[in-house]
Amino acid sequence: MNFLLNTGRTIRQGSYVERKNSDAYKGEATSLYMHPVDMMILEIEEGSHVRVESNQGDVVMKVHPALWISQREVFVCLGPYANYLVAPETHCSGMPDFKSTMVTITPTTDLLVTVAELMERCGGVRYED
Amino acid sequence: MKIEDVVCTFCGCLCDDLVVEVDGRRVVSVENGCTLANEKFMGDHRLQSPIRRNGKGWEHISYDDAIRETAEILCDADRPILYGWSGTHGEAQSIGIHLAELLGALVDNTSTVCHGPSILAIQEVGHPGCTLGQVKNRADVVVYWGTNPIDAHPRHMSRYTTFADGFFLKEAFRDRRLIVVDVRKTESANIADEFITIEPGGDYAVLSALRAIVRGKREIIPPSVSGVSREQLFRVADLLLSAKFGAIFFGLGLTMSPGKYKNVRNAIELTEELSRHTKYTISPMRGHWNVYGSNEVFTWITGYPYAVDFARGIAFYNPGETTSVDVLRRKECDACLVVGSDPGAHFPKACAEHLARIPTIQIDPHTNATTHLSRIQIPVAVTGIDAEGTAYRMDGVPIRTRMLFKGEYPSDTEILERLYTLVKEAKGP
Amino acid sequence: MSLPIIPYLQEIARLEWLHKFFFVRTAPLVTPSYSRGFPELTNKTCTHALFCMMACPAPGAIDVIKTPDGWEPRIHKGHCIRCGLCVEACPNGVLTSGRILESMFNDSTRLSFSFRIDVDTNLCMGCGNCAVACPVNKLIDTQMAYGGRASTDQLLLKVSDGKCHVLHAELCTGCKTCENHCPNEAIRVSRLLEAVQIAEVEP
Amino acid sequence: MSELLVRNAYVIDPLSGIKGDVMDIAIRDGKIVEEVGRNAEVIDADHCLTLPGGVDSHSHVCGTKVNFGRYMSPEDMRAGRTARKGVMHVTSGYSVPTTFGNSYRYSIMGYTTILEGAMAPLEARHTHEEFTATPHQDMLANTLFDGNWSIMEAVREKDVKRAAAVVAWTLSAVKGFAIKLTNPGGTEAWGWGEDVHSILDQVPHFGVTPAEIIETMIRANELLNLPHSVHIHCNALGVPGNYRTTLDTLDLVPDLNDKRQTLYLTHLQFHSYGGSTWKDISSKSEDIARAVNNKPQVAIDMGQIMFGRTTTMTADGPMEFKLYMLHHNKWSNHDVELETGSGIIPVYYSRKSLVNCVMWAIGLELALLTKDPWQCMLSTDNPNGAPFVKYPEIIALLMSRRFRENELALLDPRTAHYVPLPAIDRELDWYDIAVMTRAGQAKALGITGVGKGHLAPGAEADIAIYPLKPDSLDPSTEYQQVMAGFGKTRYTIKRGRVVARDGEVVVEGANSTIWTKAITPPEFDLSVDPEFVKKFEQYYTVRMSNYPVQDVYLPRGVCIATEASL
Repeated sequence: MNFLLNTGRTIRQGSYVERKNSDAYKGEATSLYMHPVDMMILEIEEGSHVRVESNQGDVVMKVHPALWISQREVFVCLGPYANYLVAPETHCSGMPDFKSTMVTITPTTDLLVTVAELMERCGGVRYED
Repeated sequence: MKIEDVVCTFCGCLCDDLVVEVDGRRVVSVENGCTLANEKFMGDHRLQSPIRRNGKGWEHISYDDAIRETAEILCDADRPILYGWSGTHGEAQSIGIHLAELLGALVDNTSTVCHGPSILAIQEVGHPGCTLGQVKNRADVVVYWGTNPIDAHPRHMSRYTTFADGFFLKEAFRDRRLIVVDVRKTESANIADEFITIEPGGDYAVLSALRAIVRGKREIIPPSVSGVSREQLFRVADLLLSAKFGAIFFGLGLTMSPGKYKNVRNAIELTEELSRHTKYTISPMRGHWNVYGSNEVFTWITGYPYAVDFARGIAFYNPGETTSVDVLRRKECDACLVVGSDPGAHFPKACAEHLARIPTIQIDPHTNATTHLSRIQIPVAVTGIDAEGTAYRMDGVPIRTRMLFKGEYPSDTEILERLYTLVKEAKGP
Repeated sequence: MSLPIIPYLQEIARLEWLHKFFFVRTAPLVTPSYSRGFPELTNKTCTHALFCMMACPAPGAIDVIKTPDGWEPRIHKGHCIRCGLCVEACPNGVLTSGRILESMFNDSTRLSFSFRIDVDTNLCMGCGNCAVACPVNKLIDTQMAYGGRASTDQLLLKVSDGKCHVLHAELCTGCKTCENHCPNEAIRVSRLLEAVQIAEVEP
Repeated sequence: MSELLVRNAYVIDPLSGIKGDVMDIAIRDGKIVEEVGRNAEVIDADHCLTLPGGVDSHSHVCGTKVNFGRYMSPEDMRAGRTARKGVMHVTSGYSVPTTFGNSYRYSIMGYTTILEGAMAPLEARHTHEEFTATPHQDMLANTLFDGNWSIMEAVREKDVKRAAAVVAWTLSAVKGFAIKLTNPGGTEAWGWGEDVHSILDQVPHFGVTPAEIIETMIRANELLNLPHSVHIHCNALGVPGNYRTTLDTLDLVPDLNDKRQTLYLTHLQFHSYGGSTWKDISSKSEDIARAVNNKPQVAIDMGQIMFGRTTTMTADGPMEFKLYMLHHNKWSNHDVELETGSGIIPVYYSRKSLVNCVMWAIGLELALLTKDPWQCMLSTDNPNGAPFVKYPEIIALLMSRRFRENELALLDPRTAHYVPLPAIDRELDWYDIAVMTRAGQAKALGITGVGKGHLAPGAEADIAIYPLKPDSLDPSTEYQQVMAGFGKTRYTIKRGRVVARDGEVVVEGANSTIWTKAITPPEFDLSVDPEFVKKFEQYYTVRMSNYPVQDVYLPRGVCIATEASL
């Protein structure tokens, strides 16, 4: 099912911003907020995992119902997970389309990845303290 | 020991009225600060010492080695980029720009993925703004457009706008009208007198409609504009015009949505249109505590607020070409120094992939997403806690942050000065 | 079709019934002395204490409005459920209904109010809207109203450690300003009512 | 100990009474001395014109609005770019150059001291940061008080001493130099989108008039014994017919100080307009100059405009909005809580615009009609009338009638009907120019005592040696050489060190910031005054303890302390 991905700040994302490798940050940055009707159509429950895919790649997130978002739109706080889906095209403005990426969402049983794992997928080497 | 009037170095509000209790090198409690401030001061997740990637693992190295190796990487690079700067103080930013000048590097700050489009709009039509106290003391209509201050700038409303009493408003929240415009019903929208829900990508059209109404052209407005009814548009325009002093604040809802800088341009022109009838000001909600400072320092040294390329010897500025995301997307740069920001988390995937490909060095107190992409990370003191320096609030008011205690980490300024000296020696006179 | 009507007519036309119908004598309807009618004014001076409004469980049933002669409670009958709490709550006996005032006087009882403020620390983000808007805070520390800088701990609400804290719940007057201006329903005000002996209230 | 000897200099040093003598100047450790030892480094001036370092008494080079002028104008940045070279940093910009651009270009023109014309106290830290990045000049900051609430309240209470106390606290807190009033009262009115239109208009909500503000501040300034006088940008700037407001303002000025003027009126060209609309605007320079000539207690600067592109920026927010309504290019505005405002718009002064031609003539007329050069400084209100790099051209225009005639011939032909310039024969001489570009400024600013604007022993060794030989050069005809010569010194010496030579900057530079501190009796200490403290607790958005500019921002601060007569 296709959705418009919107991203933005949340207070929890801000709170954990200096602990990006913590479970708390992972939990917030992989939280995908979706209208309950869309959840019904996708036949998923709160807490279900979904695969979110754009033309850039795909990443697993966890669904939360939210009435403050319209149907066919989803919201994920800004961060590496959301940006994994965003194209680097800026239309000569320097600014990618952070708030208007088209994504396809399908239910999955795959696990969430950590920030370190996600960065490894980008070619990095995980650092653990 | 309790320290009064501490400056919070989290968001662009730069609140300077915190009371922080310190016990040796530890913050014990924070008063008056929001959740974000509390996390900032109480957080204790520093990287202990410089680290270097070593094949498939990491090793701790000395500061001397880390700085020397960084200087070598930067000197060897043909097209280095120095990115970030919003999370550090002005003095460090200043050295960073001179370092870029010396290297012939490209230097950019986080505005590039934040209010860069606002800057482009301002360069087209200007910026009628004011300091936040002007809003607090006078504004009877406050508009938040495409911004959710409750999450991003929690104290903005209680300290500067809707709830704070001022000289001409003794019962602020009763006397002020609050308008929130967004594509989703945010927390900020919950307490608005008027909430306008716009279809995604519809900001430009709604702004144009309001401009037309303010110009007296009500008859041309269709029944619905981007999901907003004509009746609501009329009501909002009347509310805007009824102000003695109106203040518009806008956020990434305008700069990141389709239309980007044209949205902001339209919002500024609405402000200008309203200024012909009554007093109006408009201000961007700047995110990082010192992102505006990076624009200021960049500007007085190079002439441009961000995206400055020294490759030609002169300062060259062409957003869309010299902006970080574009440079990384084109896989153009061959080394990157990141200071006070986290492009790994905040750039699109393709950019993160290029950062992993080239030698990336990060100067930051904490590990973050960029850490995993880097070759070297050098931990530094946190400005506002164990380092001090100048910061510019979102409205351009410069405030000196405080050092609460002398810690064991060097400041950004110290690291960058050493780096500058090494590069200067290597490059010769 | 006409057949079923006949028994009815026969029934109605019975003499006994007609007699009862036209000449019956029952006791007139009176309001029992224990019943609670709509509250009425006693002509005592209203001091705008607003206890009546705070006590009232029915939304929109009572207002205290300013008249040329001073403050005056006004009952909106469509909303009033005649519980009498406002009569009991008023410290000045401005309202009456049935024997409530009288029995309160006889029994020396009064309603005592207190308010409980609950902050959900999971939701609270320390924005300070509540603490800045709070009219009680404003009286105690003017700086609070001008931007949320606390200069005393004698406040009703104060933000510390990133969350709103209730320091002196006993100061709350139940106005619910905080609740109304919280962006995410993190703060709730609840009313606690109890009947107490007057001696306890005014020692 | 470093020693330098400048030999064979053709010196004009008006403050020392030297009007053109060939002599040697001895320098030791940054100061001028009677003589130096045999091993001193020698510079041969070769009979070239040698003046004290230039002093600009009104220029906008550093601070919030200047930087915003850069920020919003990439087109201006592109118009003046130089690459990093030797000790010179990259520079950008034409009308609002980067700080290093300003510093190098001033230095190459022989200027060593600059007063920033307008600093909002709340944003003073920004101005000082940019001062540090303007390394070749000693800097001073005029501090804005035009819409200051505490001042207006004191004015309403007719309490001159309290006004003085507010000034004393503020100047010392923000490390400012002098009192600046920009459209007094008008910037507060602009907080509501309004303006004041004469010196007798009421300021909304404060119950005071511009005239009362000006009079009170003049007296407060003298109570504090500050080196400079009140520095005013009059009300009604740029409005046809505004010369009446200017004359009214001049009428307010008492003569209270025997060392310097009592009021400094800046960029008076913008305040000398007759007529009633843009269609019948005319020059009233004669009326203004007559008033100035009759009042030795005032000093003015020209505010000359020069044709071409520039950026206007001022604390006068309402004026910039009016100007924007004329130009429709782009407009920035920045109101500062409890204090002042500001506005910025780019402009193009055109020879094809009659209004611009009249403005151009007025500036020159003011300089030529003011009899005493000590009363009229050369300025463009950089960059409002033109960027300061136009100073050499203005000097040439003032020194050569022929040059003026040649220029007039290029203007809108109707110009001559509206201005007296074609009838003015006066040509200024080298001495007049020396007064109008350094000695007069230093005297007007009251900084001769810290060694500025002259070359007597004890003075700071700030010296400009121009490739001009007054003995053999006729400025009246050879004005092109005059222009070229004033544009590029042979040597600019700053505190005894050669900083620029033949158009090249040769050292990194290390400036000073000069600020004033009036010492007041304890009963006038506002840091413990309840009313004053309340302003910070309730109305400012910055805490009182975070407001003052910390010493770290003035690595080489020079404090002029005075004893207040309170």
